[in-house]
Amino acid sequence: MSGLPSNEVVFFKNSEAIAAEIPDGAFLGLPPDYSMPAMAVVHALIRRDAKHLKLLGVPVLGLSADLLIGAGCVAEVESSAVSLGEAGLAPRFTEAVEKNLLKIKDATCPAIHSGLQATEKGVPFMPLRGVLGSDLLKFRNEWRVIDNPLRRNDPILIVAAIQPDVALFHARWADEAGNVWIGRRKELATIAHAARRCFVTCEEIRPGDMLEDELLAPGVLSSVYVSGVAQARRGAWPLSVAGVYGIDDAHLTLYAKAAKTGEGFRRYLEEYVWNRTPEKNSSPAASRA
Amino acid sequence: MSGLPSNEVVFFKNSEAIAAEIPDGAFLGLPPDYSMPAMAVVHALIRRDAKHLKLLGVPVLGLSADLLIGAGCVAEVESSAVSLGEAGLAPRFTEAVEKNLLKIKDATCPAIHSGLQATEKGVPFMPLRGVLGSDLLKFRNEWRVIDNPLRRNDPILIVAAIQPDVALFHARWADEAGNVWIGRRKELATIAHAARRCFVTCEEIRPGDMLEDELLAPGVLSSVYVSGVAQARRGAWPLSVAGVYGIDDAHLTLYAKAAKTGEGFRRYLEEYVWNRTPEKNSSPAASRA
Amino acid sequence: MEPYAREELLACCIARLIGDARHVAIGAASPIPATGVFLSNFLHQKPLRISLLHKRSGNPFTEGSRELFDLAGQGRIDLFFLGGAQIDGEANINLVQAEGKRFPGSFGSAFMYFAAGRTILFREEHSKRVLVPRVEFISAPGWSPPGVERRGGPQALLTGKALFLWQKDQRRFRLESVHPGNTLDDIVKSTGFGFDHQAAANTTAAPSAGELVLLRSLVAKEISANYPEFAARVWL
Amino acid sequence: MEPYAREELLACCIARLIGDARHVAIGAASPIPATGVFLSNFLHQKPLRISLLHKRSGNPFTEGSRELFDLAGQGRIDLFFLGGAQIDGEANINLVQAEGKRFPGSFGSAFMYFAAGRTILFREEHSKRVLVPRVEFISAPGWSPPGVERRGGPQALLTGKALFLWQKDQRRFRLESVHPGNTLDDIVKSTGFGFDHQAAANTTAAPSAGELVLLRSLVAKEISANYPEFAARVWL
Repeated sequence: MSGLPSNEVVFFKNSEAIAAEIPDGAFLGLPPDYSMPAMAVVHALIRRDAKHLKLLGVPVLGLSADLLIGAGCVAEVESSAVSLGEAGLAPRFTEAVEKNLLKIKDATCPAIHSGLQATEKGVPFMPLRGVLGSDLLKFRNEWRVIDNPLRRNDPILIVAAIQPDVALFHARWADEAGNVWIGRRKELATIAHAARRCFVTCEEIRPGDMLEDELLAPGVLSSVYVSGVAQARRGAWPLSVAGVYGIDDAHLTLYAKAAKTGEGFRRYLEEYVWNRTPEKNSSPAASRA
Repeated sequence: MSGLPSNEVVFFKNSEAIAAEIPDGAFLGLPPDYSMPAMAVVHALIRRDAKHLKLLGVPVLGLSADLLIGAGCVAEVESSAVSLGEAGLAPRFTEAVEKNLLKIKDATCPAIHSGLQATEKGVPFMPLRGVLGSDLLKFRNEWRVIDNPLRRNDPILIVAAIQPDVALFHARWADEAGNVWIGRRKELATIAHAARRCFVTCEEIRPGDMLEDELLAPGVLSSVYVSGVAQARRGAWPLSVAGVYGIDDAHLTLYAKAAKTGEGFRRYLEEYVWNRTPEKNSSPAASRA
Repeated sequence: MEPYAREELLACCIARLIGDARHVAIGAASPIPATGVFLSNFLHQKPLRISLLHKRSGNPFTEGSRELFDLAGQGRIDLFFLGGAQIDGEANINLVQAEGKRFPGSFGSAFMYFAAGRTILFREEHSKRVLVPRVEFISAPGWSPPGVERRGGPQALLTGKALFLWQKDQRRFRLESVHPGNTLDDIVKSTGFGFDHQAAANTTAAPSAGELVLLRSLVAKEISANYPEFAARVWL
Repeated sequence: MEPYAREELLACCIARLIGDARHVAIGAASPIPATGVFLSNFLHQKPLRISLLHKRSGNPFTEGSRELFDLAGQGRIDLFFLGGAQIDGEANINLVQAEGKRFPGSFGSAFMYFAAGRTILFREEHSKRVLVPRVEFISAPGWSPPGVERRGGPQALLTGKALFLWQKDQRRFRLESVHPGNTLDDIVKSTGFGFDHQAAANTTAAPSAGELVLLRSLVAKEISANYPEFAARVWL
């Protein structure tokens, strides 16, 4: 891995400042809707009119991707799926793919995990069982089927290492030392380990160093992987932060309906993204932790 | 992976009952001295005169292995190192190897982690950078150097998956649901994921289900991987349980001195293993958490 | 006989397919499979381990979203569920694109269909649009040639109209039963692939009174915590 | 000049070798390297990140013992320390066996020597028994042929008598300085491999008054928390 920046954590003022750190064209690793996307930064990226982003879903994407795609920020998506879960298809993603406005690299969940774990370990590839006979293979030149070197006549898939330019997510806590508490959402650690830079928003910045606390430490992503942090209260809204607030199902349903048309999506952006600061943006959500 | 037993956790009465579950000849995955070996079970294995064990150090071994080797319980050791850390060489291990009484498969730490992670993912091997040119390769027929399938003229090591029969370690807490809190000692999870069966001693059995607690869950090994649990207060003594009691440095020094000779080792066993129950065994240790 | 919802019938079908599985995992957005699995759990003496990927509280996973796949790779998942925008007579599934329409994507299917002990295919819509002669895109193949390592594969295909069982050696579905209100002829006409069947089709057994009581009490409670919209639609 | 302990001199040598490293990791049982690294940290304006594998309280690792190796694989470890039961003139190290004696084993050396940005070799004993023409067992090689991916390698070899710098292109050590109380002739006689040197050897600079103050206050405090026996021996 080359060009890793200094491992000192920068504390940013807000989500806008983090969005400004993510350049156009960045390969951006994002968690699924159930694993704390940094929605406030997603909104800020739309407000700063980010362009040509390449999104990596770890391993799937939802609202965060649909918003960025609908707002014209995205050139390419690599993911195992893009959907709004119980709220149905991701309408802006679906339309963009059907109209050929978006390059999509279809993957399957464990291939993305393994590709990131390869970068995490500094190896160029990882083997993966299954997948043989799937048409996914036809579109992935960076994958290979080889003969298992330890047992002949045993074809096995080799997936290439994946290195995002930027990992971006939300968390419950960061601390003054720059550590981030991700709890049981360990895919966030995998993205951070593999990415060149990692930006995090959090509900709250705690005093002290969580690594000193044996009860918190197991859920901590060490500051060694963290490039920058900003506080964003309710920064995952309308998605959830386990133990703090639940998913805003009603809002997701509202979005799914609004975004069915380009016009409805533009009205949604107007109301929930353009005319609101991150702080205001999160205020209407009902808490249901 | 075949022959995985039922995923219901059995609660055993004590460390002796767990030692009885570990058959002679078992391939036994053990953590290093700094990561909570189940010392009470190690003592019980010696008392039950276990034979022909194959120890796997994840990734190194210390006091637990030296005791088992000195007591004649061990046929083979696969590890990246066996030592007592600041207290010096592991005397029973050293003598057994020098006298050719023990088969040793020398490894290097990340090769063991990767081998276990291969089993964790259900793949037959993992690639690993480095190692090329090390004499370790000469003695490992189950490793191969291949050409990186994604970039020619790039030799890379392939290490074979490792599957222990039994994972054995100590932990601070288990709960009534059979979950185990391992805190930041994630190598314990890796051994448990890869092993056919997993036995755990713990300081305390908590009511309820730690998976329901978002603050504890990140350090929890789910009961799906746990075959059996027994309470053993101070069950890691003379080693440490972070946040509960510290390492008993004085005892380690005492051991290192005593075990320099076979006679001294026998006297040590007499005093600290044979004539004590697990409960009594841990009582003399001074706490220094 | 008491009236029942279509979802309740389908959940009962699933509960009856679970057999001796010890550990069932349920992926994204699968309220009917989840309902069937919880019903099975309340019906049987030996408790099932149920790992609901998106369980909102007390989620069983502590290693993040990769743990489900690692568990399956270890051979610890006996039963899994998959759907499909299209499913064909060789049990191939397509979650990507069909007739110019884009669907969410393959999720973990390309791995889980191999690694789980067995997989129940579930799709409510039973039409020639969904059950096709040949899927347009194979997200995950229904079978693999000799020499390809594969632990599991399809057990059954459950739709809103019928239940098919997979015949591994013949690589072909066999119609097991037709849900009440449908006929064999309906099934033949609305299925795009050929399948084996008896001369006269069995009718899928309706939910028993006991099954309905459990569905509407214990099961509904579990489901509403994780699939609130579904639970509200079926049981409110 | 104030008297100082041999360990203090060696720690000062290490502190001076750290240069622009941003992240130093220290493995098992390495109190002198740890002392040097903490000293460097207190001396320089830009704080070093110091990852002490066995830090007893506030350990920086939350992913268990594999995290150090993953960090190195990612290129996030600029500097690491290794020792050797034997070290030879090509910077190969042997941690396994020598002259019929068994040593603990290779630890992570076979990986870390490649993956860390650079490695300082440290061994207090300076004798022909330790510094040999050719190690009996290569735990980790000092250099790799072209085509073998390797991020880093040896920077220096520090012993109780002298400091050597590694010359990558020549694959050979060069004597940098001889510790006070030793002569070039001593070094030649007690080194089993050939090395380059100037006609007259430099003497290793003794610890400065400032270095000693820091060592005996701030550094001693850090070290005693993790290497209590060492700290007691040197500073009590």
